[in-house]
Amino acid sequence: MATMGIEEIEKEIIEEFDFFGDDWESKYEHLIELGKSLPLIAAADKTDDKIIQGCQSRVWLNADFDDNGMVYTADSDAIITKGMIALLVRVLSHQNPTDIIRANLSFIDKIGLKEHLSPTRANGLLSMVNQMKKEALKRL
Amino acid sequence: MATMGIEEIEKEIIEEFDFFGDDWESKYEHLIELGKSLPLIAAADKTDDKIIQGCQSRVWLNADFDDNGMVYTADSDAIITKGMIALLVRVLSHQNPTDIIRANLSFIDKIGLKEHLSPTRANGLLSMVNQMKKEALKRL
Amino acid sequence: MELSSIRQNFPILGQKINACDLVYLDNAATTQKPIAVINALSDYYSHNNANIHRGVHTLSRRATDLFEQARKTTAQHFGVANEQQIVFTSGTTDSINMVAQGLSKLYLKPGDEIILSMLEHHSNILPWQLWAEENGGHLKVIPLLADHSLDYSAFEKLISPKTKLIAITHVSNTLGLVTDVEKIKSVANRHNIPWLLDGAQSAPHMPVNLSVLNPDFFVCSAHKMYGPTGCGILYLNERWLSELPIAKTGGGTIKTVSFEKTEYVEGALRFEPGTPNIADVIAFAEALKYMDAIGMQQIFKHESELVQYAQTLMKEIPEIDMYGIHDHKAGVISFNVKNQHPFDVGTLLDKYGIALRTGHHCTQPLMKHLGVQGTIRISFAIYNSKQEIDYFIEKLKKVIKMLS
Amino acid sequence: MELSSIRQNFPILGQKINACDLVYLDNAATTQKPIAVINALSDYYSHNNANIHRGVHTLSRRATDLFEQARKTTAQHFGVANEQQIVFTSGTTDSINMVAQGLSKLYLKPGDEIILSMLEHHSNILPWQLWAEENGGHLKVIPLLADHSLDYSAFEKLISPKTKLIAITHVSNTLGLVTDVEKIKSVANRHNIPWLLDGAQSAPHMPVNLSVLNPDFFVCSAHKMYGPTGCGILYLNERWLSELPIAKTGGGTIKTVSFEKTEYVEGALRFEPGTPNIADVIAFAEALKYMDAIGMQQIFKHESELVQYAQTLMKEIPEIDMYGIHDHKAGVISFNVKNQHPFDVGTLLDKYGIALRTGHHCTQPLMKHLGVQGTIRISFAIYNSKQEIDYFIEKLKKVIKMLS
Ligand SMILES: Cc1ncc(COP(=O)(O)O)c(C=O)c1O
Ligand SMILES: Cc1ncc(COP(=O)(O)O)c(C=O)c1O
Repeated sequence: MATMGIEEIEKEIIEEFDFFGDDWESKYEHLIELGKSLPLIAAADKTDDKIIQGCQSRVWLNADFDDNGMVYTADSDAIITKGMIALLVRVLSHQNPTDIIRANLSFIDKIGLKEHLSPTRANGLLSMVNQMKKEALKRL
Repeated sequence: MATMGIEEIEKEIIEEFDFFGDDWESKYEHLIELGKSLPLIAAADKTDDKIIQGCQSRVWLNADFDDNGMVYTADSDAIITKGMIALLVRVLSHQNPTDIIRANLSFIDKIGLKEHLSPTRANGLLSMVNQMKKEALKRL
Repeated sequence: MELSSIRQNFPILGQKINACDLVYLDNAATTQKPIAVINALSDYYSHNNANIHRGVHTLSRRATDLFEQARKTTAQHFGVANEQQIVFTSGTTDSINMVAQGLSKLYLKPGDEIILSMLEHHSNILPWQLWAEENGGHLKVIPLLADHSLDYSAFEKLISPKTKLIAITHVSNTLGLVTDVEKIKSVANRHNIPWLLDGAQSAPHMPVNLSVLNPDFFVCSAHKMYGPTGCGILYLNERWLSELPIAKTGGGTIKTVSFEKTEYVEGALRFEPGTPNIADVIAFAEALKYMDAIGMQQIFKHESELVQYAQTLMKEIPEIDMYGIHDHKAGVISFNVKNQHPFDVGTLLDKYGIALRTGHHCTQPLMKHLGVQGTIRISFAIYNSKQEIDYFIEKLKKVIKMLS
Repeated sequence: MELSSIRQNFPILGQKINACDLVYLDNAATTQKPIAVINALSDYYSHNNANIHRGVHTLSRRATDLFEQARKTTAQHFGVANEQQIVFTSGTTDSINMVAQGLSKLYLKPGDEIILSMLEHHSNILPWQLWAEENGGHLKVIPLLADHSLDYSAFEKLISPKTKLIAITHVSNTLGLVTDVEKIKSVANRHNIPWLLDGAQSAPHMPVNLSVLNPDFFVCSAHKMYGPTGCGILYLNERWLSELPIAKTGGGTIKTVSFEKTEYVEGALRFEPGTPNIADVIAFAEALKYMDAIGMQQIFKHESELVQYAQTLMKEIPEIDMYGIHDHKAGVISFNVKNQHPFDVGTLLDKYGIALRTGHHCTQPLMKHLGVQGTIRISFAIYNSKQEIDYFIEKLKKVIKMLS
């Protein structure tokens, strides 16, 4: 298991972003950095059947399970989406399935990036979250 | 030929209706009377091919030509339409074709019944006027 | 809500027609719009207008959210859990055509039969007739009883192994008679025949819970429900949501397109090619909220009282023939003045500020059955009052006198 | 008219997005609406709303007059003498589907060919593809030259005895390139082949005189022309006005109906079954009047200047790839930032209040041809200014820096 629980990590991220205050430019620069530093998904896992189709940016998700809980790797062709993915992976990886299913991920709202999880957003992130939860459900 | 010209008869009708002032009820009662007194079209002339289809009330028109000019007889299944027809027949019968084609029939506006000649009106009167002029055109 | 306060929500009702107060009794043709609906349009265009789906910018996201929220509001209003079953169209006629065109592609075969009723509006006849003419199909017509209601036992006898669809009006737009949907449904279910319910005249007047009625298709028009023109819905059950072939296609309905092959999306968007009527869909949701705030049960009760009240008064006018008198009606009364043309009666009543409809009401087969060229129709909405009916009756008597 | 006074006609343009002034450069998706159009809707619903045609009461007559007057205004705007050739639809996509469905009934036969171009919008591909798939037809595609303009000599070689229709965009919604209509027309006429012109992106930006162009069909959408959503037109020449089989039918299109046989009216109403989108048609006429008051020539000139201005500035940004650079364009520029996803660029520019579109723009075949997943598109309207372009360029450079 992760040394920190979901809400603890969320809190950490909120503090991290609070640092930028209202300066959305820095916030997005940070997000872009996170996106760039996201560990790559194994090429073998970046296949069409793992694709989550947003209208515009595509998202690949791979989910595994080990002693530490769920192991997610993911990728996107858009860097901002990738930054969001990095946050989600950080929060949900190595957590146990039950916690993942229950997670409401309110940090996304609190760091001012809620729009990216909007159901009508063209980036496939919401579908990714749903897919992450579905994978966790399989491991219950 | 008629003893009076088109505009003279129009003027007569305008005076006749002026008598009622703003009292539209009496005006319509008069129109209904006129409708009732319209000489009947010959049954043989009230055939489907002489029908002018308004969406709601139907109009039959028969046109002839003699030494006195055009001879119109007409009918409708709606009495208000028939009253309007009576006015039109009175104005245009026994007139010569050229005058008929040129007539702008402004009396209809002046006696406050213009709406009945609106192109989007469901009573077929405008089509009747056009048909009357077309028949006159044939006799030029 | 008080009636007087309801009237104030409708700007048009304050109008004078020919120096008389407007008495609008043509609601079955189209209803008037509350200020909430009118404002929804201005608000949308003044603050949120953008093309929807696929947009990354703020306005586009806002417009998309409003549009998809409208779909949810509509689904809720009709008791539908999966909002994808609500497809926005340009109106009832458009919806029926989409079903007819779609079904005729794969499902309907030459020789098949469709059952309609003698009460149908042309919009629920012509699309099926077109199919029948082009594909060697047949239309069977449920006849009427002496009181002009559907002959349900004759209906059951029309069913044959070739019956592939029952398409029936929920409420007759000419007579206001309400179809016994349970009877239709039980026969349809027993014989496993899909059925379409034309709700153009029911949705404005009564609670309609589609998860209870459970038709295969349900259609209605926003403009008859206090909403804008140019907007309507097609409800499909789960089966047809995935199985109905698309007849109309274009941008927005696809996953991938090449000149060789196209892959379509699933759900409602599959049936909404091109830029939808965004503003009107959003305004329509406001109309539904407006009706729900009053309560559909309340609306039905109010309008039923008006029908009873008017029917009773009209029965006492000897010069009048009424059609389809009934206790259970949805806001509509059709009648004629003996020996008078409907057009004359309508024209004169208009002079008194009374708006009603005359003619065949797009139900010519029913006119033929009644043996008339047309009728005079008054139809009610939530803003109509007994005083208006009194005024109507008074002027109707006057007009009868003028004409005779 | 001065630009500054034009901007004041559009309430939405005063808005702040993310604390920045809204810079709306997504006009090819949909334009914003002048107050005259917004007011036309409120006015209609507050004073004149009724169902049209066949009505005897004052409101119905008023609404009918306004609606039919809108048809005349539209006909005049497009230089059409007989306003019956203007059919109101729910938009370009709807119009093209009506043509495709109609033609496939009698005119198009198995084995027939239709010529499109590589520039087409999905809405001018899918309806034809559906026909082709269902009826064994074939689509031939005019290829592009190196500068992304149509290869007209290749076009002529596509013509065969089986070619039954040419359906082509007047202006590419993705690249802004303007089709040489005279070339299309002369080939079409020489071989006596009907042709359809998709004017969704030309009608908003340039004078379009249909009696000069003289296509068989012309289609466009009100919402891209400062008008409301849910409304568009289908222009048919005299031949097709009488010959195009109807695919959609219902109330209002008929002379007489019985279950056995229906007789249809002639003219535009034949193609307008059901209650039309009355309010939006009337508001659309206001949009046309608004454009005519400025002058279509003036609009084209202004937007061309903006395109030239923006293209020149963008050429100097080394990180940018532009597609379809040309002197003669209709208000659209498509580009990409090297190594960046359009979605990222669009998302960040939105933060600065800049609304533009990213993605495939419903032209996936063109995307494939360009070898990209999508592009970033800016598109202009009469209210855009050089200052806005300066601001856009400044922020674009900033975003490029942020992303790299
Ligand atoms: C060239 C072209 N054709 C057709 C369409 C479809 O128009 P609508 O979505 O209004 O039906 C568009 C709109 O994006 C377009 O740009
Ligand atoms: C029962 C019924 N069906 C269908 C329609 C057609 O609706 P619309 O004209 O809105 O398409 C109507 C409208 O008059 C109706 O009353």
